[in-house]
Amino acid sequence: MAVIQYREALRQAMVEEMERDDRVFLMGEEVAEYNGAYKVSQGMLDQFGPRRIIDTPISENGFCGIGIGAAMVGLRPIVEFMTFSFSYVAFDQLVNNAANMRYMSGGQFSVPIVFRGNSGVGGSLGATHSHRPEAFYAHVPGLTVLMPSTPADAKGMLKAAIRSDDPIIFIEHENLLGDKGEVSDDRDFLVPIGKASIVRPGRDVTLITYSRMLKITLAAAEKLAEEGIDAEVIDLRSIRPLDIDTLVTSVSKTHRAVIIEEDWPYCGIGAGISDRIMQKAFDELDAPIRRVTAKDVPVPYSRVLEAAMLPDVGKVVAQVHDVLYR
Amino acid sequence: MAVIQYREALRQAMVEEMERDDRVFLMGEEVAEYNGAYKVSQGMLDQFGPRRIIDTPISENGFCGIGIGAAMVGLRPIVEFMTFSFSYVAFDQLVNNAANMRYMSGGQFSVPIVFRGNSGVGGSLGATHSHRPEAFYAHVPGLTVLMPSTPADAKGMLKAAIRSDDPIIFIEHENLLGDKGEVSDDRDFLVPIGKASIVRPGRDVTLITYSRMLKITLAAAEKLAEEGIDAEVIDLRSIRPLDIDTLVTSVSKTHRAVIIEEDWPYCGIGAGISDRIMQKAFDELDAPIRRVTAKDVPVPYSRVLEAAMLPDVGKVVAQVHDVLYR
Amino acid sequence: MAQTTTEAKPAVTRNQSVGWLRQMLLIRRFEEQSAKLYQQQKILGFCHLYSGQEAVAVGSIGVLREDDYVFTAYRDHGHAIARGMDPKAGMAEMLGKVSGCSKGKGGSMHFFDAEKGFMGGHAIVGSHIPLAAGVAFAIKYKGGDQACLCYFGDGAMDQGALHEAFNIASLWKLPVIYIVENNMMSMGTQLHRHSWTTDLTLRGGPAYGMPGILVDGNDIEEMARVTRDALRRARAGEGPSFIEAKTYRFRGHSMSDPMKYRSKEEAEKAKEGDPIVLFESLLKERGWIDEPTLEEMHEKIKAEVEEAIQFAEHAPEPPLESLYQDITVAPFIPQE
Amino acid sequence: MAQTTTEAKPAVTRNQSVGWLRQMLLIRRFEEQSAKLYQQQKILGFCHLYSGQEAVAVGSIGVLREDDYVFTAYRDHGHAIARGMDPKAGMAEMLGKVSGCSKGKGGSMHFFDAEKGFMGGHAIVGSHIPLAAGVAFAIKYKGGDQACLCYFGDGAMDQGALHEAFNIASLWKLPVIYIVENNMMSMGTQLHRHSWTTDLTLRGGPAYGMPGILVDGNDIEEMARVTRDALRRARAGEGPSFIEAKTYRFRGHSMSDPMKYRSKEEAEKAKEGDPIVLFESLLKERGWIDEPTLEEMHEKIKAEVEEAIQFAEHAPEPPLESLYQDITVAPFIPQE
Ligand SMILES: Cc1ncc(C[n+]2csc(CCOP(=O)(O)OP(=O)(O)O)c2C)c(N)n1
Ligand SMILES: Cc1ncc(C[n+]2csc(CCOP(=O)(O)OP(=O)(O)O)c2C)c(N)n1
Ligand SMILES: [Mg+2]
Ligand SMILES: [Mg+2]
Repeated sequence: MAVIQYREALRQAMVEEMERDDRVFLMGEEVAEYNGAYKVSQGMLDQFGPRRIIDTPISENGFCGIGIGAAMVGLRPIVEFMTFSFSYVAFDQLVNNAANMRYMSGGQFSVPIVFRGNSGVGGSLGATHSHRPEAFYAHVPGLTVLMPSTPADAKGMLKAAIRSDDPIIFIEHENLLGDKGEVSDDRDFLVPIGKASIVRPGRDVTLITYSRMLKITLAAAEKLAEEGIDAEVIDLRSIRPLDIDTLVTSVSKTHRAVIIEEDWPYCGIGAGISDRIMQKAFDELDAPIRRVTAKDVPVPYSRVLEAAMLPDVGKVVAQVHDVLYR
Repeated sequence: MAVIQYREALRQAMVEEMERDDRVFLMGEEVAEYNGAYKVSQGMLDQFGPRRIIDTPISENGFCGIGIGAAMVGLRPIVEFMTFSFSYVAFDQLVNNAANMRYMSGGQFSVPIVFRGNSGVGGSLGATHSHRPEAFYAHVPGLTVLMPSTPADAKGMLKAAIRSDDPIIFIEHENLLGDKGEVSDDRDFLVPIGKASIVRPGRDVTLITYSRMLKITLAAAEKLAEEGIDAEVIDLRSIRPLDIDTLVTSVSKTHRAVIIEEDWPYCGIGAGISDRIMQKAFDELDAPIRRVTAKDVPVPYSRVLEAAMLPDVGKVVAQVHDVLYR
Repeated sequence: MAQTTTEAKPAVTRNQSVGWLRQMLLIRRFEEQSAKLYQQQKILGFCHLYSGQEAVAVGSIGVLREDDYVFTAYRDHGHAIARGMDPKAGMAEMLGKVSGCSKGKGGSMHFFDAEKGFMGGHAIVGSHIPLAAGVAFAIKYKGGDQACLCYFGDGAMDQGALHEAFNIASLWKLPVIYIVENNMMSMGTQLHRHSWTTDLTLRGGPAYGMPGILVDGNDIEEMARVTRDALRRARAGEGPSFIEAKTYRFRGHSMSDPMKYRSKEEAEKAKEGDPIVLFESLLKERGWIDEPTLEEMHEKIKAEVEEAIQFAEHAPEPPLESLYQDITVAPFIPQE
Repeated sequence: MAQTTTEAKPAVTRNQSVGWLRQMLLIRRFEEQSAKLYQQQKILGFCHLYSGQEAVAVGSIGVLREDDYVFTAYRDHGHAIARGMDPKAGMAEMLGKVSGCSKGKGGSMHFFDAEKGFMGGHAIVGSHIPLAAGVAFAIKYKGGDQACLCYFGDGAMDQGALHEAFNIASLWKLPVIYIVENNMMSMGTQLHRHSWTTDLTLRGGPAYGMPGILVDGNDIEEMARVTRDALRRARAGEGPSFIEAKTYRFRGHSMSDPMKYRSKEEAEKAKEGDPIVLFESLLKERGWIDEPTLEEMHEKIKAEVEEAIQFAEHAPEPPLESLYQDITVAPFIPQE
């Protein structure tokens, strides 16, 4: 165990898997000589050389397709998006080719690939550079969507993703890269895909969240504790597949839930989760499942507007009060 | 009033608006000399000439951007996707440029454009050609998403869309194009954006649907009537903005709802709607809101598999029974 | 500027030639019968026939090694058969049967045959062009000397994906051979209405630092010759090549295209360039085949396609549980 | 092959020249002060400075008419100022204030000025290239004789959007002028590592049936001359042009780039090509400006930028209700 940054955890995951398996390589804009736009691949070119750490032109559609093609014949590419906002110019490759290849070929070709990079409202980056793409990709059968919120999960989940035989959308968060935490040194430390984590057990209300919003949610739980409200906090980690069992178990105990996310409200992840809980545990609910989301507006540049757009502790507490009818 | 096809209703809407306003033009693959891949623009080249009915290369990203640019300086383009599945290669233009231009420019530029074309599971077209993109576009503030299910709405909604000053995603359905119905001849016949239609009033349960699934839903309502169950059928028509008031009013009467859609289940439209009803009318619900969706799998070619994947009358009836606890 | 093809014909053995003729005939017959099955609504969805373009696929795939790879677009029956796919598997696929080459999940536009290195028909225009560069990347990464052939239509020249892939393929010297089958039509749009120039080598060759080779796609031996040159380049690590094969599709864009945009005269004239007729004459001229052998060949092919149809008709539908199979390698958990 | 630029210098009046120098100096100063404000965390997000490239924007925008249009990418301050944007509005935008040119919603990467035909800075690489063709389309549709100028970096050559737009612009003969500002770097990637060739006119000119004009982007009069030629073409209905302007960015890609990939020597050497120094010398040589006038100009510009900063610092934050404003023209109904 060592205390390392989220960024370093990602790097370790890639390095360890690349040491283990020559079929794994990293490709993307500025990943090699620049050591990564966000320094996630720091030093990897030095260690593995230009055969396996590959700078690409700004051709997301092109190099995602190249990654998929390479995966079809047995390589295991890691494709970095400088940020996931840029995946929209490669949307066709992800949603059509990565997701469908195995099905359309009747199981003859699989696509063991990891698309990774940060996303989210990173701080005054404006409407085109602040996308939260999780709902888009989670909508699509064939894709697996993972979003770690801690350094330990960043490492264990990325290692699991690289070892997976399926296309994985692995979404980091710009504002988590510098976070520190304890991370296992075990080279076989894997966090299983599809398992949520109960970060804080509690009795009164279930708070469901993922990625950066875990921090706000935990802060809200502290605040609520001061009021004597005992919140259970669940970090989804895996967005698709969703660990519905863990959610249903929790809600069956607390009978109340609030979902906290950085994404837009309509037709997003939170709605998807809320619906699935309702399907399985309607009778357990003593109140509607409330949500704290980003406002339904494009992401503004201004820091005051951006802050107003995002969830915060106050908004979480208010919704918890609401489901507790306080 | 005349009885015409859905296809012809679309054509009339475009023709009338083009006669009214020289700034309106139609652009897309095969819209001109071929008279439309699905014959929606039949005869329009003859009437308006090549200045206004424009065949494009297979460059969706390119010509969508061209449409948006033209709209920024006052034209009012109608851009046809041969099918909306092909919009994914132009995803960036729709989600970044069309949706955000007005916001990012602080209101200086608006984008009065209609992106239209059919979508959906058209019949053994396979995974890449059967997309139902509504959840993706409805997720994005700045876009308006319309999906008519009848010839009358096809005409009235498309005319309203063309007259709108905002970017509109206007999604037709391949399997509705040949449907016939009464359609107004009034050149100012407009169906307002954002209003659902109560297609069949009823007391016992609210069935919420849109586009092609209206037919299956109505057939299910007939079947249920035979059993003495009086279903209210609501055709959303407008996916974004959602006519939440009409939904809440209905659910407050029936206390039960089933949502029927052709899209995938997770994080899609149905989940989005279900969540919004829960937010507004949880206490009115006597049962969980059930959903009938396409199965969570890529769309297969085989007709038997495709049929098994899609909603049908039996599946709707079963869910209604469930919410009525029968 | 395009390199013109002035060299003497390459030596193609008699055996190989007769085999190629056989393949072209098989493809033609397969397509004709597919058209009938489509009219009977046994084949569904979109179905694009290859009739008229056979020499492109057969002549180029004909010079590949077994361990090379082939990608193409949705007009894929010809390439699959040229690569050795069993017509039974192809026909069963179109009838949506579980015995089909993609278990009934792909259909006409999505033939796959992993064993033969046939990497699929792909239905989003341009979308497979980066995939082919990806396979070529993997070849190089693994240190192999295979090549990857990738076919597409003139319409695909207008998709950005192609240009992104071309720049990277050239920059990284990938062993990929891009063959545009220029049938002068993108669905109903004539070449001069969708491309600023009718000389596609200007757009795809030197503009990407690749040889831009113009070839008569109806001349199967020329197809073989230019592909061999490109293969040599690829295997020697000299990078990608771009081949423009001029050809003509005899039928509509897909089965639902009435071809109103084409005059009878144009269609008649095109038949004069029928690659099968041309090659038959050539082989007869050379004394490599005679009329009785040819007739026997036609009969055998008829029987082979008929057998494929019978096989397909009697093959079972995919079982309903297969709906949820082959989505992911890991156990698939539906989010329902 | 690139056309080389051998003609005699065009006549530029003394007044115009002095105005251009003033604009270049204003941009340089604006950028330098922006860097400081960024370090003070008053400017946030991504901020890309134009220092070193000023002659490209000023020389080409300098020959436009008022009713022409201009698009550029995220490195947009220079183009906006060259097009006449008030530095106050630009600075206020970067400070996120409601008085900014985009009401504080766009930031550094998204300057807009509708009145000046400044169609925006655009932050997704390549994404604005079709938009510019769209404006050119509208010009033609309406029967006007304006032109649309569109700037982008060498890295944008690798985005498919560019190629789709180029083919259509050429096919439809749209009055658009594409100017690639080749600063030899796509973020930290040198040109030869992201483009198969370092001669971009091979990729963007004749390959699309456009003149491919290579020009020294640090020579403002040359920039003006080649842009004038392209404008003439555009206004005469002869279609688009492609100009490769070779230049150099003095600073990092964005404010967060430490430029480790660059040697001190390289940077020093580049300063020799500083377009402002070059133009100052030229004007002095011609006797069009003298040292005292120049000093006065520098002082005035300092004051102007200082005034812009003061204005921006004191301008109000956007009101919270503006979060929901300017999303749609129709009343916006949040789906919450
Ligand atoms: C991105 C995309 N846009 C549109 C289509 C519809 N479409 C299928 S084939 C085709 C024409 C393609 O012509 P070409 O590339 O010349 O190939 P050919 O059919 O002549 O073999 C079109 C427009 C598609 N499949 N994908
Ligand atoms: C589609 C997309 N991919 C990646 C980025 C991140 N990015 C912003 S600028 C840039 C480099 C662009 O270089 P160039 O086009 O040469 O312009 P310059 O910065 O030199 O002016 C990159 C990779 C982006 N904004 N959009
Ligand atoms: Mg063609
Ligand atoms: Mg550059």
